[in-house]
Amino acid sequence: MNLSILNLTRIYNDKKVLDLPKANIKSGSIYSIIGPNGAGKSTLIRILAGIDNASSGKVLYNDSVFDDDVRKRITLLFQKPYMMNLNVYENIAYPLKIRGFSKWDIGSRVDELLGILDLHDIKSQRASTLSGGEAQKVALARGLVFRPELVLLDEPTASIDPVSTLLMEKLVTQTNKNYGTTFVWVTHNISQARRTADKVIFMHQGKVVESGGAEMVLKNPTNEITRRFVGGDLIL
Amino acid sequence: MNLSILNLTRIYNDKKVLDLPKANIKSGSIYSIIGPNGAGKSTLIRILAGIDNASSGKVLYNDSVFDDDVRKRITLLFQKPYMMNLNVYENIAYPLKIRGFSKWDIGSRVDELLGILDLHDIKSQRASTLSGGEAQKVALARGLVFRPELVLLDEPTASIDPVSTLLMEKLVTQTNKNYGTTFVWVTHNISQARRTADKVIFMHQGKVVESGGAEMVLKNPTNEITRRFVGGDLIL
Amino acid sequence: MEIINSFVRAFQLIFEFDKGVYEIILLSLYVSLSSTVISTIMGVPLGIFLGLKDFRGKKVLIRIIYSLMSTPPVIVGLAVFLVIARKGPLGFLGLTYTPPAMVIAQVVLVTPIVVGLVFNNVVEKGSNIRNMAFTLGANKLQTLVLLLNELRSNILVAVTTGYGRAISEVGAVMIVGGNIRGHTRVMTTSIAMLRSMGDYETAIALGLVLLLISFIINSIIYNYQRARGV
Amino acid sequence: MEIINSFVRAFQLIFEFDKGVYEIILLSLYVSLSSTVISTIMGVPLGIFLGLKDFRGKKVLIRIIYSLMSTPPVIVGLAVFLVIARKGPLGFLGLTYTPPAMVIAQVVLVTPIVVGLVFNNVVEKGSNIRNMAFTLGANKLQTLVLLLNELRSNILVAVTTGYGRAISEVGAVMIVGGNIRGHTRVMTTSIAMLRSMGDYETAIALGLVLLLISFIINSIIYNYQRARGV
Amino acid sequence: GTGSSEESSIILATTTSTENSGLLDFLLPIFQEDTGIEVKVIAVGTGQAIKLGEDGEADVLLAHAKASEEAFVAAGHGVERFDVMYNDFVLIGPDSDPLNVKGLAGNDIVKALEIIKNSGEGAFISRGDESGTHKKELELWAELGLEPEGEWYKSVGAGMGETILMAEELQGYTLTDRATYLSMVGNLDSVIITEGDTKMFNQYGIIAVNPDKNDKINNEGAIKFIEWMLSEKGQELIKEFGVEEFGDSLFIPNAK
Ligand SMILES: Nc1ncnc2c1ncn2[C@@H]1O[C@H](COP(=O)(O)OP(=O)(O)OP(=O)(O)O)[C@@H](O)[C@H]1O
Ligand SMILES: Nc1ncnc2c1ncn2[C@@H]1O[C@H](COP(=O)(O)OP(=O)(O)OP(=O)(O)O)[C@@H](O)[C@H]1O
Ligand SMILES: [Mg+2]
Ligand SMILES: [Mg+2]
Repeated sequence: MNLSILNLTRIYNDKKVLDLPKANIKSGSIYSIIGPNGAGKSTLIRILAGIDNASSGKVLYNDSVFDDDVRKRITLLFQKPYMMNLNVYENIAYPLKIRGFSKWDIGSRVDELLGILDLHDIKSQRASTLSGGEAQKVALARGLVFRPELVLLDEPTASIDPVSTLLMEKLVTQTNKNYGTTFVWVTHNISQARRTADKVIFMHQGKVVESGGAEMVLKNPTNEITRRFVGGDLIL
Repeated sequence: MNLSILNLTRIYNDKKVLDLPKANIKSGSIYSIIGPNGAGKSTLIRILAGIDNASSGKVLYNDSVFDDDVRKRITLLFQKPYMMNLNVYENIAYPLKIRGFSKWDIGSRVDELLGILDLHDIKSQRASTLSGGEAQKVALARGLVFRPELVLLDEPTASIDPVSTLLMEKLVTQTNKNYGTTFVWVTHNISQARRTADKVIFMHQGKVVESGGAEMVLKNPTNEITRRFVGGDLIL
Repeated sequence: MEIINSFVRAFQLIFEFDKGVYEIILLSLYVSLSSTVISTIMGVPLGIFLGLKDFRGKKVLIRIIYSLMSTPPVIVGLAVFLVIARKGPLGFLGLTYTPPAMVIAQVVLVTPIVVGLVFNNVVEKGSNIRNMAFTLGANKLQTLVLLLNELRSNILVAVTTGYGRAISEVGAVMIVGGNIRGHTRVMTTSIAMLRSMGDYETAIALGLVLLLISFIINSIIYNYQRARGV
Repeated sequence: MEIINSFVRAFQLIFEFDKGVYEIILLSLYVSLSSTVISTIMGVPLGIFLGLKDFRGKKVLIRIIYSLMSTPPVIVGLAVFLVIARKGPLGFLGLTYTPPAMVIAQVVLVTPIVVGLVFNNVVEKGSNIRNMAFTLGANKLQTLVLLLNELRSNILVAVTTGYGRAISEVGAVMIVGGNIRGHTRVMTTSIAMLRSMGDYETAIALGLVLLLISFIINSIIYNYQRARGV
Repeated sequence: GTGSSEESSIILATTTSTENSGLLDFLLPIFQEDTGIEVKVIAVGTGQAIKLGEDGEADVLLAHAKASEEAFVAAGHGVERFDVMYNDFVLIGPDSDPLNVKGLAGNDIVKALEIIKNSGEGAFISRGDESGTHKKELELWAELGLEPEGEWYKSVGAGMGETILMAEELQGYTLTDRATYLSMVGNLDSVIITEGDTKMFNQYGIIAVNPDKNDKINNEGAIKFIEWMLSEKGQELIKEFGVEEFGDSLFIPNAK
């Protein structure tokens, strides 16, 4: 799904936390959004997902404004995912259930994801009792299970162990390859951006200070602030 | 503060999520606890902090059992920190306020931490409106401000940008050096463990599968599972 | 002593199978449960709506609802009576001194309580749930169903509080129902009548029966709720 | 029409400066606010305690409290009356038909409501707050203060609901207070009396005055609350 | 006119004394057997009973405030007023009779009230609700030429039963109709202090509500009820009521 962002701003009290004159997201690519805490990354993708309102400006989705049809083809993984008071399996099955999938289809899709993310052991556990990382994995599975065209990810691997992180990255790149899904992925992990992203957007104080091909931005940042971030000693 | 752990277990429903026959934490050191999601890391440090009950076994703090005196010299930073419905400054000042520090002392200590963690800009912002990473920084400042002897950290930099991560690591190692504070730090970031830890404890399925000097565990893991985790291609 | 006698008397009342008493108990349950169900059907969605939507005048509306939680039953009874009275606007329906009239009055009394309490919980937790449903593609109805499910323990408390008000109030049902023996006499109006006749013992006994019923209903609800794993 | 007349009459009542009416309004406020304050002081800590501690028999206790939320005011009035009556155990205090007796009865009525509603909120959010306070070194009292602060909007709703019950109930104050002119006559007992005298207009007018007062009190509380940034 | 569904029932607005004494429980089943008409009783204060009649919410009134009832008929709210029966008022008070009213006043009710007023330590509990009983009490004070006011005079705005209970609790005196007093006597320590004064005559009247008020009024049923109450059988039954339990009639029939 192509996105074009025009003059988008978000103001809290008197503080402009988001200010994007123009930006585009191209269908079928994986974007990494990086930048310091409080840069406005979560704010941006919440607006893109339609759950927060911009103070001004607009976003076009394949040339159409946000509507119910657009909404059903998008998903967002929250920084703190909400788990329904159901078990893990039912949480992941939910988007399919509300779309009227058959029990059999639901079963095969959910089982596939449980396998990929190594969640089979906890599939009957009540989701509210999951450990931090387990919950994030379940949220990813729940977001991908209905094969949305655009997936917005807010630090989905923040509490994930290294082995599972690789599993999740693989799931994302595979999904992108197999279904042409567009990903916009907020991360603080520069190596992760390197491993997964086609394009990188660097944000600072509500603005995009640098963007372009991943290679270019991460290897040869033109901007001073970006350099401090992706510079050698900061590849944590 | 020295800790000795004896026959500690925690059972949920019928699942033993923690099972530690014997373990020790030596005063003045920084420990990293690493291991896969669901290994029982959070469970362990919650029990050490006294906010969760073990199913069996005991923990001694400098040879004394957990009591109110011990409690006041310990703190725990939660994986999802709770922010009081106050502003950032007041959140950080709280532990000093309840200890009866003077306004002046509170001011100087809080200001120092705001400076180190680069939080001055948001010190009057209501803490419930902070971004994910900002909240974790504030929680760290709030935990350290009263100079506890033992600090238990549950993935404190999970949502922190690389620059701030280094600031926080520095704050921890400095605090350890200046005040002899003991740290037990849960992290999924192997490089972080490498940078900060004196000792590493590797957990898996509720058990300690390997522990010892950081160098040793991270460079030459004896155990197969540990090797998979800290092996070259997994230093993310 | 009077209290102990009353306990004895309460058990006698229950086991005596006095047809009159049973009728009164059943009518009480019928009226309060009906009104609670209707208030729930109207009040829960309204409380959810108010908790999630922003619009002009919302603040005033919320305060009015909170104020309505303090309406004396007598006033509600009187207002409803004036509307359904023979010469009132709905007089042609002939509702005065009938159980439906009592249900209507209690609905007016209980709905603000349900709305107010549900509203408060939705403000706190509703937006997380709504946002999740929104991003997973749920439509309005599916979102509502999800909210009902996720907030069910809060909703249950709101409804229990409303039911508590309905089963225990006497002012409204007395006015619109008239405490007619065999027709509109319920437990609270009986209690009030017995009390005013100085028959404290039977009054308290009936009160205890009422509490016992509430306890049983609460236990059933909470067991059901726990069975669903909350 | 009757309703419109009542509105007019309500404003007359307020601006007429009829001393009798003012006394009644003031006594109503005095009794309901006193009992709400006392119920808050007793009920909020109890609700918090129940929400945080686990002990044997807790589940039954909770259900009893929820059931007590449905106690008819008449029964509460009667029970209190039997205790403070001339021949009752506390008869020597001479409390019958005095404002303190009315306060006592309303405390019995309102406390379970406050406890029940606070309990439910603490179960949900209390342990996070308690754990934070615990790990930051707060003692018991400091933890309580913090919980009160953090949960204040929930507590406020609980207290408002309790106050709504107190100011609007008539059964309990009628029995223990006796509606004695110039001594224990409050708004609800006046309303009931006016109603039984067929003076619907003044009854409704007084009811409107009561609602107006509730609205003002709610507005003050919620403005204060918003001023503190909730 | 009457709707066919309403034909079998009428609404009777009456004072609490007729219901609480058990009289209506005794009479109405027999009436229903005789005529097939069910009587739904709304037992309220006299003021509200009359108001219900004025508003056409009831079909027939049975009350004991003759002046108000006559005014009701004169204003066209009712068709005609008939005397049905009477009982009498009594002054009750604590068993110990601390003011020795009984000894000093005999059966002179006015003197009894004067003693209570002048004692300075007694208490008089007034219903204060403009009921028939309250109006009777005010008539008696008027005869003494004084306005009852002060600490000793407690106007409680309540029904008869509640007022009696308050008098009992406060060890005070109050005026009540005999039927209500007798129906509660098992739960009371208070005793009759003054009775038998001709001024304490308590006449009950019955009135059909004017059927022109609205088309729901069941005038036919109301008339049948009135006729039955005034009939020889009705009057005989009224006389019979209470004899078994209290040894004497609670109400004396006196239809003309
Ligand atoms: N309700 C609010 N009121 C005031 N400021 C707010 C509010 N919500 C967010 N902010 C501020 O807006 C800025 C952007 O927040 P946002 O959550 O988008 O940051 P982020 O880039 O996602 O940071 P992080 O990496 O820490 O998650 C932050 O400085 C935050 O404090
Ligand atoms: N209330 C509960 N009921 C059942 N299982 C539970 C409960 N709480 C925790 N668990 C399980 O206990 C295990 C250990 O959880 P814990 O939170 O300690 O893991 P962790 O090592 O901190 O994981 P992470 O790295 O994801 O934070 C997990 O598998 C979790 O699902
Ligand atoms: Mg963010
Ligand atoms: Mg954890």
